[in-house]
Order: sequence, then structure tokens, then C-alpha cells
Amino acid sequence: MKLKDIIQPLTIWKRVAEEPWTIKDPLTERPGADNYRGFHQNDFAKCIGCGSCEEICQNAAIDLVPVEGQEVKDGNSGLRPRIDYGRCCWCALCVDICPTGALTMSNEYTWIDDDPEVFRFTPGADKTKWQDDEKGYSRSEDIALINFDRIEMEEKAPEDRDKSFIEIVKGYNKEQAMLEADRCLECGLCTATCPAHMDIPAYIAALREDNIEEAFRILYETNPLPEICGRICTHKCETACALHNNGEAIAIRWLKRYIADQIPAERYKEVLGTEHLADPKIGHKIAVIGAGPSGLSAAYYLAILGYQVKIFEALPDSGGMMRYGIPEYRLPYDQINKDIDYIKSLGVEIQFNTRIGQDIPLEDLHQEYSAVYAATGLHLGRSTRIPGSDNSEVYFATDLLRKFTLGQDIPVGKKIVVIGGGNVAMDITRTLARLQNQKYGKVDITATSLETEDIMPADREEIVESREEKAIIEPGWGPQEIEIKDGKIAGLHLIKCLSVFDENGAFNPKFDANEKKFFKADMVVESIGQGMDLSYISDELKEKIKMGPRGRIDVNEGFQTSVDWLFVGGDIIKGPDVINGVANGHIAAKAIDKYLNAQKK
Amino acid sequence: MKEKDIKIIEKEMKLANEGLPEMERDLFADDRPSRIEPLNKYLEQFLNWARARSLWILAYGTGCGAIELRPLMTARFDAFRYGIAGRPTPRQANVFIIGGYASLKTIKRIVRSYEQMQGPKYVIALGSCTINGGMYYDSYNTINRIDYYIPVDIYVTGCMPRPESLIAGFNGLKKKIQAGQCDGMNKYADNFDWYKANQKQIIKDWNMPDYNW
Amino acid sequence: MNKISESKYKDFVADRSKYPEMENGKPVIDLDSHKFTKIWQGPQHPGVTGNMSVEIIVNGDEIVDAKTHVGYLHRGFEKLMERRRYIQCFPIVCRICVPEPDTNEYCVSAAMEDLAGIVIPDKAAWLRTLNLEMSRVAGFLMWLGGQAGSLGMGAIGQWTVAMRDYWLDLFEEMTGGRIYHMYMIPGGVRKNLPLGFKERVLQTVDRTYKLLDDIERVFLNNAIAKSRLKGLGIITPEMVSEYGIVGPTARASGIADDIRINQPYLKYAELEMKMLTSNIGDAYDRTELRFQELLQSLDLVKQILNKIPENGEIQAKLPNVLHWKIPAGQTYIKAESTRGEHGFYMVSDGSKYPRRVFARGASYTHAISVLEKLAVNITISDLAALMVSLHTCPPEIER
Amino acid sequence: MKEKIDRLRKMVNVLQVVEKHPDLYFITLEGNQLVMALGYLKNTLNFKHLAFMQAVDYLEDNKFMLTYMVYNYELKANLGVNVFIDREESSMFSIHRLWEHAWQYQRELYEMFGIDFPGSPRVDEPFIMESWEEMPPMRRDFDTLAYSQKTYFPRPGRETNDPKEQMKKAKYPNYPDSPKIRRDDE
Repeated sequence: MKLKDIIQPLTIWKRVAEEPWTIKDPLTERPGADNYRGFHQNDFAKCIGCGSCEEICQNAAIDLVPVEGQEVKDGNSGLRPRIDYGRCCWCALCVDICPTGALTMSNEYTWIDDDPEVFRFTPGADKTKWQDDEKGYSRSEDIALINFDRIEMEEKAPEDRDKSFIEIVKGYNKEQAMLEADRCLECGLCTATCPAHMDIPAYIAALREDNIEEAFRILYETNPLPEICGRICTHKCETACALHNNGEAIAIRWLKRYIADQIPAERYKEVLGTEHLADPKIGHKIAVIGAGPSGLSAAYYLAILGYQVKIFEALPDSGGMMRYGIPEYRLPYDQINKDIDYIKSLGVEIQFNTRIGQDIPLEDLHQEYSAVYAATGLHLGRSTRIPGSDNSEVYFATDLLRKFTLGQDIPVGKKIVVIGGGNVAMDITRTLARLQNQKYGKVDITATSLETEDIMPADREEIVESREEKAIIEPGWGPQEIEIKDGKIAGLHLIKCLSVFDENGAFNPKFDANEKKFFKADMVVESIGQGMDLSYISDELKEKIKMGPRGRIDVNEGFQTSVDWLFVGGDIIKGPDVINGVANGHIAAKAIDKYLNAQKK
Repeated sequence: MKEKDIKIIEKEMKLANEGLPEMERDLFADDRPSRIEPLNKYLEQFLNWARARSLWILAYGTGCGAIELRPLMTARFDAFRYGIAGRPTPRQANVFIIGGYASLKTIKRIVRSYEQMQGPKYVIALGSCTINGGMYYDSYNTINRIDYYIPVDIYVTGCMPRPESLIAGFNGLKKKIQAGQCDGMNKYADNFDWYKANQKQIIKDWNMPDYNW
Repeated sequence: MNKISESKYKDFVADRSKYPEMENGKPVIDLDSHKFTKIWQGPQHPGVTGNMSVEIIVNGDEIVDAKTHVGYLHRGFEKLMERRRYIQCFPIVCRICVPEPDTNEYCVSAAMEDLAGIVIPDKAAWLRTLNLEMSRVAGFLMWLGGQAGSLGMGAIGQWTVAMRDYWLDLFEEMTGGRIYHMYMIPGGVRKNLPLGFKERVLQTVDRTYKLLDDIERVFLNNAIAKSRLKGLGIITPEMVSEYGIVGPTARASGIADDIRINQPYLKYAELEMKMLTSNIGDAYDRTELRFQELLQSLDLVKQILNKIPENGEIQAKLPNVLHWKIPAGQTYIKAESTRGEHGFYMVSDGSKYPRRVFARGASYTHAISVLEKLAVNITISDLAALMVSLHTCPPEIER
Repeated sequence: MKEKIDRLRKMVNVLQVVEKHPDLYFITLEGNQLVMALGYLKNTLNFKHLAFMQAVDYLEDNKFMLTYMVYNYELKANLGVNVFIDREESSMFSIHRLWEHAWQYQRELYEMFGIDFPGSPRVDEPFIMESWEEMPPMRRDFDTLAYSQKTYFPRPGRETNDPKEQMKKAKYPNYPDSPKIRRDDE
């Protein structure tokens, strides 16, 4: 032992007068750090109740509970996370994964109580003193546990596609589809928004597990036209996607297409387990009018229920608007055939070139068939009725598209104006642009709509692609007059449209007459919506059928009219779009089944 | 009441100490815990005032929570100034801090240490694990709720609760003591059989006396 | 022990080989002879490092046999991880070692990245290195207080634990958590450094230097510490590999094995550091070596702060973590914690959940085999000092 | 490293070699040659440090995989040695004579997996668990959540809702399920 070792420790006495380290009042002096992971906060304005927080919580601390005042809306389940502080470990994974950024943490950290039951609360709904604290943990922009960016879809370059009608979208390859499917959070918010309530998370999950056949079966549970819907569906589901709030929604439509593309037509029956169905055995025969999406959907579900179904179609081929309204570059005919051929292979008969009402009276069908499902669609063009619209060079978009598909010659002007901002308007614009390209080697077509670009009803990509194909889109103008010179069209006069809908959301456009525009043109196409043609229903029958507002037929939940054997659905009731038609067909098929079963008893 | 009946009742009131081998049974008492009844009102108030000012905690770090006891008891937070001190043995302590999860092996020691503490005694439970299992809710070796085995007076949330939370917990306990509402110990005496049954349900080899005062 | 009395250690070792009688290399202990008493030290005992217990048999105050009992903190992490998704494993592992959680976080995240083939961005690697080194500082400070406290020098414990608290403040700022940081998420880290963080770390480093300067005088050069720690629990170089001893405990016996230098991970290859070893291997040597390592860690923190790039990604792109699958494989990731080699062995089977995760705590053997051997022939009062000098951390033993 | 494994090959039958990293190899050996191989690795090839030994339960193959992680101070490299043993009558040769601390791992494996190591000191003493009566908990067929819920009184009052089901209840409760495909025998 050295003396130094005894003396040296004593030198510490020099610190005796230093300021103590002790915190005077720890309860008030020490707020948590700026990004401290304290107690939870939830911003109800952002929260959509997707349940990702519940899903990622490794302690099973989060429950989703309904909260008063939070309604169920499209893309919002109305449920809110309820956190059990008897489980939570403050890891903030729930905050990191929250797709909307609603869930955050304050830097408050003190909560004592003598009752263990109170440590369970719904941030945002239950009053807490930290709900509005600004400091605390929130998801850093630099990290992401989920991927907000969609896998880009490859398309043909504009210069490769603007002359022909080959399909533009290439479709995902396996790797891309897997990556896209991987982004799904499996919250299931999309299912409610889809008119057909397809089980989207389930088929995406099956795809992710590389189980294409299972995914395909899930598709057919609610939608017998996956190839078609996988291409041209209006994909309302994608607007409800949880990722849509902060990034790009899952490409649900393209994934559906990918799944359907993977199964070759000859394997359909094997995969779906319907090999035995070719010969229906249940006695009832059912007639379906119109081989469009709704008719086909109803026919499919009736067929797998074992009914003998016959479809009557006025046109020479099946598909309705899908074939005669949508150009081939969006929906190739072989894909339509793939879906429809499968339905036919289940024993569904289609009689073409037969117009009910003209060739066979509707009442006659009832003699032979136990029930009739009429899904005749909207095929009549609607006119703007502005001066000059009665000119022979003014056409309806639907007529042109139908004629073009039928192989007839359609007029192609050198300078064309299309009136309308919906998908049909884009379809005719791009079809005519291609024909102009083929005929004259250049494009000169303008599409104009009342709605400004942000509220144009057409799909965003349609507008973008039209522009890529050198068509001019001029949104926000109201057509006034088609100028006619010497019986020929000279052009279209327009005025600025200020708003389309009034405060109540009703169609009531307002214009600014001072701001004018004039498009030179030698051909005008009107595409401002379609009307239904109910002339096949005889007057006698019409009296029996209860009609609803605006000339629509009144139907019950199961699309049954007041004439009990007649079911009506599709675009003439709801829509217009394919997926609503499919949904209607599905519901009607089940309703017909129920109706016939009830009759039996 | 006949003398015989009294004897039977007395016998029923005795604990069997079944976990102990025959020769050791005599070494341990077989009395049940008894309630501590408040004394005369003013005296009790004074006692509560005094009790609230000398919280001596048992230095038994039963789980992660022990890690924050060290900062609490050292220079930075210096809990000694609030009358909080650590004691090495249960006999000298009157506050038991359950530091989070309690494993099967620990809960046995917790019960025994708790029973050895002199009344009036208080329990502070830290963290999620004591409330509903916390992150070990699915573990085969940790209990989910401490209040099934010993009575708890104050819960402090957090994982881990910071020393500041702990100080807040102590303040809450003090208030409760001063108001004379800390009756965890009496609860234990009143529901002794229930607690014992819960304890024995998970502690399979009960090789200790039933009550260990 | 016979060997020791003739070797270079003989100056330090008291001859305590009288009891008990040995028979075939095993002590003859007859409890009924009343020569021996069995005592449990722990789990409820201020002198044990955490919640463990040592069952000792004493003769007088000399320990003749010791058995370590663990399991008081067993939560079954490995089982729990088998039913948690990969991302969900990362917040729970830090609970495996409470004083120094970051090593666990790093190992489990790195194991996932290794199996999934993810390379973390440069800046994330730097931030992880900083976090690990800071946690080593905090861990050493905690240990230093414990070592002094085990000799009855409570004041030093007061200083170091309070100083550690200043480091915890830094962690809180950096990661959002005080004790459990949950910072090293698979793929990178969760947050960038806050503004002005570097300066605050440097201030704390300086403050720590000042404190360590005091402690060196008060504790390391203290006659009491020297006389009690010297010769206590000597670990010979042969014992190191026989008993799986790692870290500073092994280095104090002259085994030059530091994972940061020998198998550098993260950014340690870019830092200047030298292997610290010593050659006697008693408790005092270990204490001094750890003290030097603490100084070295402070120096590393300063180096890292100078080298962290200003900009850059902090997280590599992960697949959607809700259904993250890792291809089948196995890996072993290790890191140098304050106690030594801390490793995670992870086996994946291509599903969403790990097949098996095993956490190799550095003190797994220190607290059991080694302690049981070294505790023999020392006095009860030295047992606590010995335990702390082996730097045992019970939660990482039983997990 | 390769050279060392080649030397090992001369001694024992090496079934598989995986290079995970230049300083981390995994080899698979036959169970009955394990002790010899480990002895050779330790004494001749200088893999002196046993970092750990552990088991992995492959329930579906009815096998346990034992992993011995050894480390060479000179090479600065780890070598993982895997052997597969039968799960039903799981037993393995003890290596407590090779490393003084190996008995700890063997005792843990005996308790947590039920793998026996005959001859290993204190192998059947309880290690971590106390009064454990169920099957060894680390076996994959032991359901820890079910056991916890059965035994430890989880606090009642928790209930959760699935967003998808909630929206169905609120928005389209009557939407038909997909019709079942008619079978011939119906």
C-alpha cells in the first residue's frame, strides 16, 4: 500500500463547493425531448381506421373500436385505434406505419392511477391533456415501413401506338406484380367501395403468396369478367386505398389483370372447378336480355347455380358496350372473348342479332322462361341541342364507336371537335385521332368539356394519354353553337364555364359569356352521355311496371321490378360502368334464384 | 358458543402450511394476515402524515423497472429528499416497487417478500407489464396482472416509466396514504384465500409457508 | 489454484486452500457437520448485479462452493420472436439487456438485413456506430458505479449513474427513448440527428472526462480498492477459451480479441483505435481495463461525430414490413458490448416469422461457470465485487 | 478457412459447406462424428472459443438442428457446425469435456427443448424455469399464447373490429356471397 493511494482520493474534496447536479423539481422541469415517444395522439381528420397500427403492434395493444361521430365512409371504416397501456411498449411502430400520418405521439409521459382499468383509451376521442401537444414523435420523412410509390406500368410509347389499335398497356410482369402486391396493407377499405365488393385484399394476398390459382378463384367469386375489369374498370377502389392518402394507391386494377392473364383460357374450368357444369340440370330456364357486362354476370352466376341461361343480343357479337363502346387499344377483343367464352362454356347460350321487342316480344319470353333479366344498357346518344347540332356532320360518339367495331366505315374529318369530358369522349377522341393519323398522317382533334380538368369525369391516365397522342384537350368550356356554312360545319363556338354544379351538387352550369372561344372544325362529335332505350317494353307491360324518377324503372334490392318475373339491371339502373353492371348481375342472379326457390315452395 | 366450536373455528382460521415438510411446519407461524384497523381519528391522521413522509422501498429489482430506480436514488433525481429511501430487507421496508414483468420464478419471491414486509405496506406497480402483461402478454413465463397476486396501490404507466413518472407515482401514493385510502394490505387480509388460490395456481411447487409474516 | 500460488499471481493471492477437503477434485461438503453454512445471496439482495442469486456454502466467511441460479428474468424472448413478424422482433429485443439495449437492436436488425441481403446506407451505418458507442459509454458508467459500490464506495455510484443520466438525455434526444431506444430499425435508423446534437454530445464527453479524472484518483488509485480488488478472481489466459470468456474480461487476461478491431462491423474499420489488453487478469486489472475502454469509447464518440456525413439516406428500402418474408438461411451477427461478444444467431425459413433467434449474451458464462469457479475460496464480502468485476447482466443470461 | 475445412474433411464426413461471409462459415456434419470433429476443430485447427451451442426445432421434418458456433482467434473467423438429430428421442453426445462451459448450454437445451446430453454435469437440474410442468417451452408445438391466456388471467374487456367487416356491416350487409358452384349430386 502506497501513501499516494491513501492521499489521492482525498483530493476530491475540492468539488465540495460545486453546484449540485440534482434537478430541483423533476415533475415540471423535465419535459420529454422534442421527439420523445410519449403518449399517443390521433388526428381524427386524418385517421381512416385502416387498422395498420393494430396489425403491426407486436403487443396486441391496439383494438379498433367504433367511435361516436366517426362515420363509415368510402375509404374510412369509422373505426379508431384504442390503445391498451397495459400492453403498449412505446416502440412507435404504429406511428411509423400509419399510412395517413394521423397517429403520433406527444412528449407527455406521466400517467398514474390506482385503477388498472383506466389505462385503455382511444386517442382523439377520449379527452387527454396531451391530445393537442405539438412536440413528440411522428414518422420521419426519411424512413418508410411501407412503400408509397406505385410500380410504374409500362406502356407503348405514343409514337408506337398512335396509328394502330394494339393494346397500349403492357401489363405487369411477375416481378412487378409481386412488388406491387407487396405494398398492400390488407386493410380492406377498398372492398366496400368496389361496387361488386370484390375481396381485393384476399386476392392480392394470394398473389403475393404466389398462389395465382387461388387469387383467380377469389376474383370469380364476385366478378366473372376479370380480364375485362382488369383493363377498363373505373377502379373506384383505388381512391379508397389507404395509401392513396399519402402516396399512390395500389394498382388494384393492374393486379387483377395480371392474375387473369396468368391463367390460360383452357385452364379456366380446371382452376375454377366447374368442369362438371356444361350440362345444367335444374329445370328452370332463364332469359337474359343483352350480352353486356351485367347480362353476362347474371348469366354466369345463374349458370353456376345450375340454371339454363339464354342471352338474347341485338348486335352480332357479345360484350355490349365493352366491345362496341371501348376501343380495342384499351380492351382487345381476344380478352373480351376469353372471359365470355368461359361463361359460354358453362352452358350459357347467346342468340345474336335478336332484338327483344322487335324480333321477339318481351312477354313471349316469359312463356318459355321462368324469369327474365333485362340489362339492355345505354346505347342512345344524347345531344347538346345547341344550334347546328342537327347537322349531318354532327355525330354521337357511341354510334361512331359501334359502327367502327362493326367494321363499317365511319367518317373522319380533317379537323374534329369532340364535346364531352368523360371516358367515352376520350375513347372517341383517341379512336378518331388514330384514324386521322392513318388517313391524313397527322392529328387534328380537340376535345372540350364543361368541367375543368380537375373534375373531368374521365380517368386521369386517359387525359394524359390522349395528350400524348397529340389530341388537344380543352376543359372548362361550354358549347354554344355549331357554325354552319353552306351546309357544312365551320366550327364550334364556346364560352367559359365557371362552375358545373351548384351548391347542392346538382347539375347547373354557370357561364361567363364574355370569354369566348372558337374551334374550327369540319366534324363535331357529341359525347355528353347516353340515354336508355326502353322501347322493347310493350306499353301494356309498361303500365304494370312501377317507374321511378327520371324515367328509370323502379326495382327492389334484388333488381326485381313490380312485375315479378322481370328483373332489370345494369347501366339502366345504376352506373354507367362495367363493375356496377357486374355487381347488378350478381345480385340479380341471387335474387332470381331466391325468387324461383320461393315459387317452388 | 361452545368451547368445541371455538376450537374448530380457530383451527379453520389456521393455515395448513402444506407446502412445508412436516418438521419445518413448526418453524413458521400458521396465523392468517390480519387487518390493520385505523386508530382514533386524529391519531390516524397524524400517523398517515408521518407514513407518507417515510417511504422506504424494498431494494428488490424485480424486472426492467429496477434500472430507473438507480437514477431515481442517485444524485440527479435524489429521491432521498422526498423521504424515499432504499432498504435492503423487507423487514425495514414499507413500499414494494414491482419493476415491470414478473416471471414465474420471481412472483414466488415477490409474494414472499411482500408478506414479510411490515404493515402498513404499499405496492407501486411500474409499467405496462403489471397492468395487462405488456409486451410479454403471450409469454409462458411472465404473469399478466400483478393485482391477482398482491394488491397494488398505484400504477405508473410507461415502458420503462421515467424517474419523473416514478416521482409522480410516489406523490400519488403519498396523497393516497394521507387521505387514508391505502388499504391494499387490508385487502390482502380480507381476500387472503383468493390471493392464495391465484398464487398457488401458477406456483406449482409451493414449498414455502402459506403466510410469512 | 495450486498453480497460481507458484506463478506470477502469487503476490496477489491469499492462501485459502485449507477448506474444504478435496476428494477427486471435488470439495467434501457435509452440511450436517455444522462446519458449513448455506446462504443465498439474491435475488432480493442489494449486492447482486440484477435479479439473480448465488447459492453459496461458506465456512466462516470463506466460500467453499457456489452455484448460480438464474431465470428470475426469463421472458422467453426467443419463443416470443418465433411468433412475431420480423419487424416486430426489433422493438422487443432491446429488453434483453437493460443497461445497454442498443447492441441487441443492432444485432437483430443486422441479422435480418444479412439474411435478406439488405445493405444499409452509409449515414445509417455511422449513426448506428454512434449509437452503439454511446451505449457502451452509458453501460460502462453504470458498471463503474456498481464496481465502486460493491466496495462500499457509494458516492462514486452516485456520480456515475447521474453522469449516465446525461448520456440518457442525449439518447432521448437522438432516438426518442430514454432507456429503450428502439432506434436501429431494420434497414437503417429511425431519425436523423437533431440540430445542435453534436455540440451537446461533445459537452457531455468533456464533462465525462472530468468526472473520470476524479474517479481515477478516488477509485482506481484508492488504497482500499487496490487492496480488495487485486488478486480477486484471477482469470488465466487458458481459462478464457475453456470458459468462453469474452470482452474486457478476456482482454484483461491478455487475449487480444475485440470484435470491433478483429472483425470490424459498421464503421469501426474507419475509426482509429487500438486493442487494449492487460496481463494479470484479476478484478483490479479488469476494472482498470474497462476504465481505459471507457476512455477509448469517449474518444471514439468524438471521432464518429467528426466523421458522420451531413446528408444521406438513413434507411434502405424495405419491402412492406407487414408481410416481409426473409429467404431461408442462418447467420450469426456479433457486436462488442461492454461485456464482450454479444451475438444473435438467426435462422429463417422463408416465412414471415423467424424460425429461431438466439441471443448470445456476453455474460452467459461469466455469471455461471466462471463465477462458480472464481467464487470458491474468496470471502462473502468479496463476492459482490467479483460479480461486478465479471460484469454480469442477468437478463441476457436467461433472456 | 477453406483450408481448415478441407483438413476437417479428411477427418469426418462434411455433408455441406455454406459460406455466409468470408469470416462466417456453416458446415453440416453427421451426428455421430460431431464430438470428434469439434475436438479436432478445437485442438488442432485452433477453433478454441465456443461462442454458443443451440438447437433449432424443425417440427415438420421431425428433427432438431444443433448449432455449435466456434471461433478461431488467429483466423478471426466463426464456424457454425450444424448437426441434425432425431426429434422424438432427442439425445446428443455431451461436449462438456471439450469446453468447461458447455454444460450450461446443454442444461439449457435439456430444459428448453428436451434434448438429453447423457453425462453432462447437472443436466437435469432446473436451470431457468421453476416448477414447470408443461412440455419444454421452446419446442415449436408449445403454444405460448394459449398457455399464457389459460394461466395468467389476461385483463378482460378487449374487443376489436375488422375494418373490412365493419364496413360490410355498415354499407352492404345484404350483398350476396358468391353462389356455391352446383355439384352434380345436389
